[in-house]
Amino acid sequence: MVSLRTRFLGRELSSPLVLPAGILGMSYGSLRFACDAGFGLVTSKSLSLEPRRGHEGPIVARFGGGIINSLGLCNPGIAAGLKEVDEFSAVSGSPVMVSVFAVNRGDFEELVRRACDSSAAFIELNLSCPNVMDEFGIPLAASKELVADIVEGAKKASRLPVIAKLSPNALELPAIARAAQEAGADALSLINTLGPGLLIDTAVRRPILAPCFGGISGPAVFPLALKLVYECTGRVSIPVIGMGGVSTGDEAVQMFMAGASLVGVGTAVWLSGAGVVAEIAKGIWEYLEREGFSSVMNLPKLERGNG
Amino acid sequence: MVSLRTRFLGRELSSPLVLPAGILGMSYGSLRFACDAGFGLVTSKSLSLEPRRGHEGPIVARFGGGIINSLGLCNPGIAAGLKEVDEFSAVSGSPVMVSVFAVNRGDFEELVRRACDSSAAFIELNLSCPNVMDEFGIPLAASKELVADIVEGAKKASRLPVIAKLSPNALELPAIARAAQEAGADALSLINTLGPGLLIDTAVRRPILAPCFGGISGPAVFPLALKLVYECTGRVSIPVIGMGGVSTGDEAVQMFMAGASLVGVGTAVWLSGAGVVAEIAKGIWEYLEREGFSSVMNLPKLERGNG
Amino acid sequence: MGEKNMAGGLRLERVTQKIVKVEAQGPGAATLFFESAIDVRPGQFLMVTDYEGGERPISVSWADGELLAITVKNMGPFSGRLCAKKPGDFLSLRGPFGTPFTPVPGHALLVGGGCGIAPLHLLARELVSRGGAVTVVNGARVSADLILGGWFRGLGLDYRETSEDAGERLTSVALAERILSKEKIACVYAAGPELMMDALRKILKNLPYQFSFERYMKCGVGICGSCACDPTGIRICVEGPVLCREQVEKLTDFGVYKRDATGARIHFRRQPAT
Amino acid sequence: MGEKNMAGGLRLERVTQKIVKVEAQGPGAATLFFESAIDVRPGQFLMVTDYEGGERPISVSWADGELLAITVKNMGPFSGRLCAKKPGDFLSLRGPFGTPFTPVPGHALLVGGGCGIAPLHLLARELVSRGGAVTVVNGARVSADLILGGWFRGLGLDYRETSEDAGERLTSVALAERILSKEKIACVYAAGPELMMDALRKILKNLPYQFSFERYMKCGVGICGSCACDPTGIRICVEGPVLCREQVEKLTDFGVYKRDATGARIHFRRQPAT
Repeated sequence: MVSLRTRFLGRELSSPLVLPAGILGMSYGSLRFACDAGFGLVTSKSLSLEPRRGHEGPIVARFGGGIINSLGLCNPGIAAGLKEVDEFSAVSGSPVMVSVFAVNRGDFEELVRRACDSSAAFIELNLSCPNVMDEFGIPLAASKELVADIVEGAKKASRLPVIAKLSPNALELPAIARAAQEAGADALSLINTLGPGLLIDTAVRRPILAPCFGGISGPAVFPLALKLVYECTGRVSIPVIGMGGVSTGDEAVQMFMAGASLVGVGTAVWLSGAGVVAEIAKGIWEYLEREGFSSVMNLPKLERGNG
Repeated sequence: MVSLRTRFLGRELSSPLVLPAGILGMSYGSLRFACDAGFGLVTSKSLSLEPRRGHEGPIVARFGGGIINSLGLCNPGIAAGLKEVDEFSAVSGSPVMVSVFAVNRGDFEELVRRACDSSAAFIELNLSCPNVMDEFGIPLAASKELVADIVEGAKKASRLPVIAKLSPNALELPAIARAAQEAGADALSLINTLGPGLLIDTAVRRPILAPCFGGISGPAVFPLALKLVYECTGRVSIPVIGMGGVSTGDEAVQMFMAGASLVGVGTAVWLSGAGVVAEIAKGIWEYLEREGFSSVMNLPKLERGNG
Repeated sequence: MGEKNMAGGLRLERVTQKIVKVEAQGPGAATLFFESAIDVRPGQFLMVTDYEGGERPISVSWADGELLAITVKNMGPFSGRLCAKKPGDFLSLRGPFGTPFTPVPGHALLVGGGCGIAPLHLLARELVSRGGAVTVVNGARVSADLILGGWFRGLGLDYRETSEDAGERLTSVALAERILSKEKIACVYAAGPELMMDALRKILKNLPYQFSFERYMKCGVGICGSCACDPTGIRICVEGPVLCREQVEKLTDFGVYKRDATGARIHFRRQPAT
Repeated sequence: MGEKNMAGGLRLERVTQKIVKVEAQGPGAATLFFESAIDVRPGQFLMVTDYEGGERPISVSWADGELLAITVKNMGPFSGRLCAKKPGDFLSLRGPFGTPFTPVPGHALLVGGGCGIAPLHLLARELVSRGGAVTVVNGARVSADLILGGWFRGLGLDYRETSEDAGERLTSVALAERILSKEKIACVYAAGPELMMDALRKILKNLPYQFSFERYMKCGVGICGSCACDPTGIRICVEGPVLCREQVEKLTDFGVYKRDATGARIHFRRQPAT
């Protein structure tokens, strides 16, 4: 019997598709919307200690390969954000991953402690948003030492599994992934948006995005994400949530073959509508059925050379 | 009078559009084909001391944002390659940029010396091909020191202007660009392909490309290329050839506004056919006409914040 | 940058173009015209920016296949700048986005509050062209803020204005109630402040209605989550802005709270201490 | 992964599918069938790989809207592996790419050498369906290498075979010359070794012709430059593989040299010392 049910860090999920942090996830209604769309695991917006309004618009722009965006980590703050999560959990059996965001170990620990008092099932450390570099410098995820330090602190503060979300903007990502595992991370999310990138409105000679740059996502980043998931899963033994441009069932299957345990779908919700989640799930199911596998957990992984 | 003629390192070009290294450029016929298609400056395949067959196929694959490719730097070697260039120059007044590729300073110097004995107008140092990492390790362009060392050697060996082609796969690209200028580079080419990336054929569970990974190009990389050109031109005073995913006149204009002096067009030749070169030229011309500029040299640059 | 939307009409990812005409609407509002053939259904909106800070959803008030217009009321820095624009100034538009009003046969009652009257003009034009009876209530606090009256009068329909200082001197909801008691209305279409629509729904008994919502939006395309309503997360930018009675009745936040840029709840009325 | 090509037909970026039938063609060649509705014009090719090393352009020999076939001659490791494939084995195909033959009214002479006969079968079917007279010359060095004879005989056209050990015992060019001296031919269509076509062109005087070229290809889509001909850089994968007389006459490398994977010139005949 083919089924999309799967297990992740001890929890049973109805689907291996994950709503990544930053897409919807701002309120209990939007968590429920994502759940109803077919995600098996939904992630909250990245929550910080204090509320953040994020950037003034325009904050999204399309291009031939997807979108660039710079929401600027808008969120209602950890207190109000966790209330939304608890309100969602009160009416849904679906697990929630709470994403948290800070710029130093102490604040990450504080956020993790507070998230552990909520109905969250998992905690994701957002170490890699490229859209607040002006504010905070190069993403934490570019430094092996910083990643290890923050993961270690978060693990000490947490009764829940901790997932580290890393950035594609580092030549040594596999080494950073390895460092995150050694520091105690229970899983990894790969990848956050790429870049950031720039688009210019030539009619007025201004950047289209008010914050000038925006993280790149959508079909554009799929081959890079797939390669990084493949490389990193060759270096770590903890599970990886693969994401980056997945828009079809076949691309999700590619992610599993590259080594991912779960697959995130974000930008496709814009480019193809919320129905894309069910479409991707159907595509995975049909592949399993056609090829004779009962679950994504049984899908064979791509062979590894001597790389 | 609107004109697409422009000047670059002391040479007059009939168009600011450049055929990048690796696209066509293998033979005198293909240089002429590119010239006839409307490029104002054509680049040879990256030439190495010895001939290279490159990788076995498949070496290209499409995805939603463009293509991945891994030709593997196939080329007939510097001797035969320069003969093709000379044969082209014998029938064309168009300048040729000879791209050369090696893995150490000594070989680069030797290649540069030999290219200086040809009809080449410019020499481009390919420091950044992502497709031969198995063979040669991380691209040279990821290291400020290596880039500076090789550029310095090439400049000493060269009577011709030297252009350094850099990789987008480095968080510190602007610093590397700066180092290339300080080492004497006359101009920069930004950017080589991204990644590399991976695509999997799920029917047989194999990578689509025989060499497994391939550099990412096409619309996918445009916003990243634009942002890197904008950032790097803020750090250097030498001219920059901007390339990466440009497929329309509007995107070419964006590249000029981001700071590029010339604009490369590569993958679009596949995705939209060779006619795309004339289309892009027409788009630039119409923009100049509509907005009242006589040349791309007069186009205003994007304002820079305090970044 | 044009592409086809699902209905096959032209949709613009982003077009930056010159304003060709500005019509002042009293002291505090303006209508800005563009040359544009984009296909907009009544109730749909554009995301609009002048690149000077902010991008906002604005309903289309006029679209005839040659000219397109948005009507903006000066409510703050962003809309204030827009109201001060001159012909030749650029605005950048993307859309149209969201769901349109769905015309229902029979006598239509349109109730607009403030700038909410703008999308109702496009709807009124369509309803009139379909030959149905149309009554329009245009309400504002003060008569100086009543806008687009001339456009409605030109349509040859039953047009009523009301404000505290002129016309029927009723709230638009009270005026609507009086009309409902006399006319056999098939469907009520409303756009305006959420509390006006909340009051309106309470007097509509079993009548079908379609309300157009205004909520804070960042992306306009259904991914940022800012405009998601509770409890089912219906997105005002995609499943809205026009919601029908069956959708509105499921909302638990309607007339109670909206959300600000952080996602925090902003209650429309002071909450009792808990 | 399907998309429309310029002619509106279905084009496949890449499809990996099972071989449904294998027809041995004598000892050294095989025809591999797939279930495929892709729209292929006679002369167009697919890029084919089994992911075991290499990807090559191969002309389509059969396409009826339900089945599609390629015919491969064992000439080395790659084509040898293909010839040994069994039903159920996978091949990955992309295309069709390149220019097709253009049918010209009047008596057609088709001249195929070796595996070049494969695309001419698809052309012959089309010419016959248009009702024109068709003469086919199928040549090979030895008769065991003559392939697809059964298919041609089934089309009810004037079919001739020749090899050093059977049939008319002439080269295909000599046989073509004999036919040309007797028949009024409107156009000659040829595919096969470049030296065969070079010899053929020398006997064609003012006759229109269309030749299908085989050159080393890496990408198949016009960017790698491997198959560009001198002096104008015409790309066999895009502007070819079928070139008409006017195009062929401009080539300076035709019958002189081709290029290998490095881009180096490989002369067809030994060059005089320089």
